[in-house]
Amino acid sequence: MEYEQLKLIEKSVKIPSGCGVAGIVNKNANRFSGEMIVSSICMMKDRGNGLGAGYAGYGIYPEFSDKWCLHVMYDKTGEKEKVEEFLEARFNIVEQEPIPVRKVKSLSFIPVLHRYFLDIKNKFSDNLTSEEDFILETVMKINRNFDGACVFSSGKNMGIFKGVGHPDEIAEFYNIHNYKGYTWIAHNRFPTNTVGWWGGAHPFGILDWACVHNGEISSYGINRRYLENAGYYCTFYTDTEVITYLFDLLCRRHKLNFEMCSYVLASPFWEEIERETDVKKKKLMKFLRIIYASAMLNGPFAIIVANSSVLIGMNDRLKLRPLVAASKDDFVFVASEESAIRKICPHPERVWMPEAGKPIIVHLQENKNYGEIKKYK
Amino acid sequence: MVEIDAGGMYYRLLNEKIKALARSGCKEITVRNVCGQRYIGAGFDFKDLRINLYGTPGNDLGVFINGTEILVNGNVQDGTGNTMNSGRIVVYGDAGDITGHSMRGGEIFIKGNVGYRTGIHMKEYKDMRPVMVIGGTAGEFLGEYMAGGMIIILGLNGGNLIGNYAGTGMHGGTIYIRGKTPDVIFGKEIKIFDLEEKDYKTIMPYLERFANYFDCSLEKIYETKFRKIVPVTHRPYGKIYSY
Amino acid sequence: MVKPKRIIIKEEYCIGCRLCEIYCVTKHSCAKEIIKMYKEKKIASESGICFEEKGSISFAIQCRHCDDAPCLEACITGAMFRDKDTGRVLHNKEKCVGCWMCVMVCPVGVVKISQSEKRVASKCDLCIDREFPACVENCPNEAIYVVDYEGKKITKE
Amino acid sequence: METKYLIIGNSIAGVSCIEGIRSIDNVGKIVVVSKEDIQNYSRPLISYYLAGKISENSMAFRSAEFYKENSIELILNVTALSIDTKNNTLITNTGNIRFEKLLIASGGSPIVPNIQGYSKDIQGIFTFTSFSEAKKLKKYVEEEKIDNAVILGGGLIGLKCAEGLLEHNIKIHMVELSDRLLSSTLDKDASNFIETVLMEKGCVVYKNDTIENIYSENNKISKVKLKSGKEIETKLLVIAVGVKPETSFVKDTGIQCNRGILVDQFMKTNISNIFAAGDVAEGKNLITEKSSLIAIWPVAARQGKIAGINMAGGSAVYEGMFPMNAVEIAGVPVISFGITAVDNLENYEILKKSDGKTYKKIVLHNNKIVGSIFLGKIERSGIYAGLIKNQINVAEFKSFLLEEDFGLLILPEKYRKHIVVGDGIEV
Amino acid sequence: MAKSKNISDFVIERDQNRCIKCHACVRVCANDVHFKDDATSEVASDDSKCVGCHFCEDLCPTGALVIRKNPSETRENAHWKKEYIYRIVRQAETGGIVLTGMGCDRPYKNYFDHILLNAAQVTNPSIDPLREPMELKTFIGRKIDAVNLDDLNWKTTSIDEIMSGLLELEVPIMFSAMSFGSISLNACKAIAEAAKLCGTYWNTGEGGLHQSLYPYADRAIVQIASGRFGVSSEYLSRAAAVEIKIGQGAKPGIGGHLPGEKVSQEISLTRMIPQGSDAISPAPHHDIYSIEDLRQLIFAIKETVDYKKPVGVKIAAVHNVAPIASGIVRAGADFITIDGVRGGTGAAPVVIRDNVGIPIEIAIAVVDQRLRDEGIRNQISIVAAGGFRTSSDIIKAITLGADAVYIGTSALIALGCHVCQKCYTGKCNWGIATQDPYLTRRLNPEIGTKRLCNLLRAWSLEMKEMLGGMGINAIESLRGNREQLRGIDLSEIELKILGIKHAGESW
Repeated sequence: MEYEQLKLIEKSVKIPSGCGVAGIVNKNANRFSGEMIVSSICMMKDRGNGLGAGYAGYGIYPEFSDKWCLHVMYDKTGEKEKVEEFLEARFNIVEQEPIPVRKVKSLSFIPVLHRYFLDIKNKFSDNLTSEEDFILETVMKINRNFDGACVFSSGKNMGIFKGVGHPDEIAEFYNIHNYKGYTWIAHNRFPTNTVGWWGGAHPFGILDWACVHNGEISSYGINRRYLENAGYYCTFYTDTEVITYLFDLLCRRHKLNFEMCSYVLASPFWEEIERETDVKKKKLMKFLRIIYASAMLNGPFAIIVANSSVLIGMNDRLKLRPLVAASKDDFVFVASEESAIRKICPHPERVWMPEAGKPIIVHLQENKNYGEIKKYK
Repeated sequence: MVEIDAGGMYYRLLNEKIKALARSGCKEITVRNVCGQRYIGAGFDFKDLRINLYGTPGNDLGVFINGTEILVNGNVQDGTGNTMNSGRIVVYGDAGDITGHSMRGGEIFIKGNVGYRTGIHMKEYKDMRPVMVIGGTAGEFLGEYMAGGMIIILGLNGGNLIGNYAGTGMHGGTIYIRGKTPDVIFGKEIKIFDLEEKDYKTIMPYLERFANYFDCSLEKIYETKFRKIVPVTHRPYGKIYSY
Repeated sequence: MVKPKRIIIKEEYCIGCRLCEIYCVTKHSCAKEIIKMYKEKKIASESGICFEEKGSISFAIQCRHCDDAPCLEACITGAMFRDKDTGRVLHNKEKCVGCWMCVMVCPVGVVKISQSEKRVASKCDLCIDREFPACVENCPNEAIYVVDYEGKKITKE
Repeated sequence: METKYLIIGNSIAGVSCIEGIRSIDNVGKIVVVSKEDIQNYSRPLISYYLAGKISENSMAFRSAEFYKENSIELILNVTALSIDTKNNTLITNTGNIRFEKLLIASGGSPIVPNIQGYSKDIQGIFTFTSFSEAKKLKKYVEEEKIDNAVILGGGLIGLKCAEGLLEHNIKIHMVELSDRLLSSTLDKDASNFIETVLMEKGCVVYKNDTIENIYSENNKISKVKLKSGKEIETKLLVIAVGVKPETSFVKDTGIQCNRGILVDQFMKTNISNIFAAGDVAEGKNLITEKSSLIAIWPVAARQGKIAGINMAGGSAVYEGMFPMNAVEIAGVPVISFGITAVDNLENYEILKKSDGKTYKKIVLHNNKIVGSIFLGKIERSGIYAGLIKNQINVAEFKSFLLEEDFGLLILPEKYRKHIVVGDGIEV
Repeated sequence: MAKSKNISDFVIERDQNRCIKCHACVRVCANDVHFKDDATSEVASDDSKCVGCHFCEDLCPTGALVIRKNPSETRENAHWKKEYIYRIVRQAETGGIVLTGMGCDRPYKNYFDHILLNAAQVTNPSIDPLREPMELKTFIGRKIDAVNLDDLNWKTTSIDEIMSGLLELEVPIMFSAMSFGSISLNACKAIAEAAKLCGTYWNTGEGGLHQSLYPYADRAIVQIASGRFGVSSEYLSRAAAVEIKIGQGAKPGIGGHLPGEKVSQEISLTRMIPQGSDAISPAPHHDIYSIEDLRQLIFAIKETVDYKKPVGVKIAAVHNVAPIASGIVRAGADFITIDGVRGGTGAAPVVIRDNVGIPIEIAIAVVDQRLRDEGIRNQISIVAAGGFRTSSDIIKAITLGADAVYIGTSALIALGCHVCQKCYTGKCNWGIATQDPYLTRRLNPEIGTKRLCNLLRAWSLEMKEMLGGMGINAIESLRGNREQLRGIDLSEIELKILGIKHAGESW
């Protein structure tokens, strides 16, 4: 199949996929090389089929820590100029450069990959009440209106690197080991059909949220319609996109804390709510479930979601997908398989499996070295 | 007596205030500067409460009311006494459209004129018999679908007593009109008769009350003969179907 | 299995079809098959049901199997007896001489005079050999149902 | 001999008493004494026996197991002579029995009026109240090939006897002192009805008459002469003018008697451990609300049971009953309740209906049924008995009382529901 | 009077070899179809009176009766079908409007039959509802768009306020508005009791609330229609919710009336009108001639019930249903009931019933989409009504965007109804659509309750199976999840309106 066709399919229909996921966080925000996460995700090579892999690292751009950083891929000539024109109208481009890559033989259909460090020109134009909403709108506009361009990373002091290939190939391609970050998440993809579009790989990100996901969300249809109502347009047709947007909507816009957010996304069963003895909590659980009925993620999933101040690992409410966590010193590891953790941390202090629907939430200690860490809680 | 200044107050708050006072045992409440507040007295169940309103209350005054007396010093808008169950509304002025819509019990006295579709679908039940006395004139569709109770139109202030289509679909109750039968199109379902002695007896107490409220002469009212509009059947649409 | 004690009548749900009688007769006859039995007039039994009807109200009433049954006291032969196992008031045709004392004292009026054997009283035996009386089982509207000793409704499920 | 419970009489009152006692006390010793020689028989069945409709074996209304299961010591052929109420002892012809609780259920004995020429020793004269008499009568009828008989008394016993004799194709002359047959239970209309039926069967009925003289030859009856002068040749005379309570042994014991032994609502006599029930006892008549003798089987059964329960320490109250009778004469069933014939029409209301084959009559007093007669068609008559017993006001449905399809449906809803679903279904 | 030229709709076949002359059929037929022929002493039937309710057939102990459609055929004519010919015959003889009962029976395209459901295969697991939790719990009423922690400030009072205005349903199926009057009190009792037992709600219709139904009032949605029958502040305060009925799928734009002869003592009590008087519901509410008037009534009710109960508005699905629904949300309603063209009725002119309105499938789709487009979907619940025959219809309706459904006809069928469409005669042999005491007793509410509970249970089980098959274990994740639907044999415009893809299209 031609690339354009493959991309079209990828961009217009939802392709269910199986996956492997991994995440590492240093609670004190001490940065460490991406080598660790590469090693971890590669341990689970068999969970993917070479059709997608990716990484997200936090704290990787300390020199631009207060700039919005957009990673954009272009696969159509002339599109780059158009997008840059659009960006210049809205931002002061502080810095821009091609994302440094290495040649890897087995990779194909490689798009042009470029990154921009931006300051918002006119912060509150278009009646948007926050910088974040402005960035969100910008990303939405580029992804919806520029056919040959795709913003795949849009946070501050963080970046997503992804493509079509095995995780080791993608790591090599982007030189992941050269980056140092305090939180890393990674993805190894197993889509159910052939894809050639790099934008379809994971992690998926919006603002400084990045998300990797294993499983399929059967409620996708209604989650998507719900998000569209809130101004999130799902252009990628992936469950991961929906999950990421839901986190942004609930945690950033609606200011729910992560616990409440978990009540929404992996709602406790009515029977469980009924059994809850803390009256206040019970009421809240019930209320959240009623109000956010359309936001519930139904179906099997294991997700790792990160932003600059937190890393969350979470299962669906029946724990239909695997997820293991471990900790040692100021490190916390999360992965689809324990081996992926043992590989990089042979002797963790604690290894555990999270309960269905109950998230592992790792908050970062504030660290003066890496700028302000936003707390969404 | 307690007073409330309703100036600029939203109806919900006003009703809450009135209810709170009534619950605390207040028997008479005066509300001044009423202007457009809807639903005053909605569903009230306070049997011996009297509310004096000054100004222009909003639509649905006394909707679903079940026993309270409301006196209005001014005109009222549309839907006064909508689906009223019991109680009394006295208006020292004119009333708007659909006054006494579907009322099942209680009394409405209007000093002046009423608008269109007055007393539409009034009905009666057991000892509940709604009565509406109108001092002036009424618009079209008076007593449409009327199923019970009585409407008395006095026409004391001149003008066309009633509009066209009075008693359309009427299948119960009585409309009493004072003076000669107006030259209008009546509903097909009614007939007009002169009053008998017992009819006068029936309406007398209400006329007395009317005269009392609005300080007018009972003799003057009686100077002119009444006629009554009654339905010919209480099954007006029985024959239009093919079973 | 809880043994039924008596048939309770919900007259407000009797639809007046009288199927109870038909099934009662069928059950108590030797034929057991409705059509043949009726067609060939092999009706060897009578219904133990008294069917009453007036205006829109109707009901079928059978022996109440009273706790303190007057018919038991009045029976001069011992033909009327209480079954020890089930508590039902049963009637032994062989012993009955047709003195009509039971007919006389039954306040419900449900002891009937057998038409086939004029000297014998007849009444409902709650279909002693079946789990549920035939009338109850075939009532289309549960206008009759059985209760146990404590007055609890017994149903199939 | 000593016992906890002692019962005099082994008919339905005595047997019911046993059942009453055993419903409460399973172990207390019960002794029953009977002056008869048979373990158990039903007295009303003697006419059926006479008629040959049932055998001697079928006379029992309770089986031999009944006595065994209830551990009853039944002593036959014992005649009570007196009671020593101070020492709780029954004195009999065979010895004394000490008791804790005593039931007198000695029943009644036939009345034999003084008639000229009568002697106990004359053959061919019988009473008709016990099985032994009936057996003798049957044997006599069969051996002597009797073809006509005179029955003195047109009451229930007489008619029952007639019914039995009719089965032997015997022409019956029935002599009745009053103006009609069954005068105590039927009105004139019903009586005439019965009379007609009997006459169709070849009976001759003499009303307002009685036997004045009995003639005998060779110590065998040969003829009777009626007061009216009529002479009837016969080899069989049955004296059936009635029974009286068998209270002879109660005399001078301190137990209060009127015509029968007086009892309270617990069937207790004035002596606290002595009870009486059945034909010998006077209980409350529900209709007249007076103490009276109602010598019928269901009353005896109920009284015996109540006495038994109370003797065993339970508590049961006799609420009273009223006279009722069921009889079938020549294939015509008749049932009557309470007051059936009244003269004082001011206080009573009579409802009647007849179609030549059936007859139905209801007597009302203050809108309550106090009596009724059903003739020919008797089904569902028990409902009326219930109405009498429960003193239901029938004003509302009076007009339906005579209806062909009279039934529970006519009754006031509350009462009907009580019967149909109520827990106290016995009414 | 000339002999009628109409023919019987049904013919009754009586197998004389099986008939035992028990006369059960004679006794029970309210239409006097069966009779004992004194001349022959056989049981015979007058076919012309038969409505095809099958009561006698059901009752006959020997199966001697078979009711068949009258096979008599007019010459085949695609246009002048038999039914139209004989409708004209009837009208020529009577000069009246032809009435009918139940919902539209025209063979319009049934979209439920052109929509297919999804199931999970490989990429996600289907769920076994027998072992794992499967949730159907549904809340009807106005919800807020977002829970903002700052606003809530962990105070539960505002939560209480919102939650008290919600109806909590254990199954997303409620019993549709059927008044005491249109159906018998026994039928009402069975429905009310079943609603209570099954944790759902029933609707009084415009019939008032009979005293014997007070125990079920906390499960009742009371209706206010144009006749305002039985409406009082007490009626409103007893109920769980209030529904303003503007229109009905079977007769949009048409009023209704209960003929005086059906206004019995009990009906007079609940409707609060004199016995024997016609109960006329005018076509419009005469106090609602415009959308702002609707708002006025909604808030009159809210004011009367102290804002404690959800107030809904029921409309018939008509061409403009989406904007109307939007207006209703903005008028302050907490739920909207949309009744499709196949919605039932006790009596409606056949021409109206069969020709006015649009199918509910379409109405749900456009209303849900419109409300989402306007960003007001969360402010209101959509209750769909109008001819739900199976649990799959319901699942499809919910997937298209309905919050819950009302069932009417299917509930009545559970109670015995055979959809003979003669409800308006008041001679319902099944004791449902009648007030004749001889007939109403045929519906033993105890049995009725059991049957309704069974139906809801059965449908719940089936819905859970379908949900589980899709790998979804809570109904809210299916609600509006149109990705789970595919159309079959539908045109592009139909697919577009329904907002679903065609079978064969993947995610």
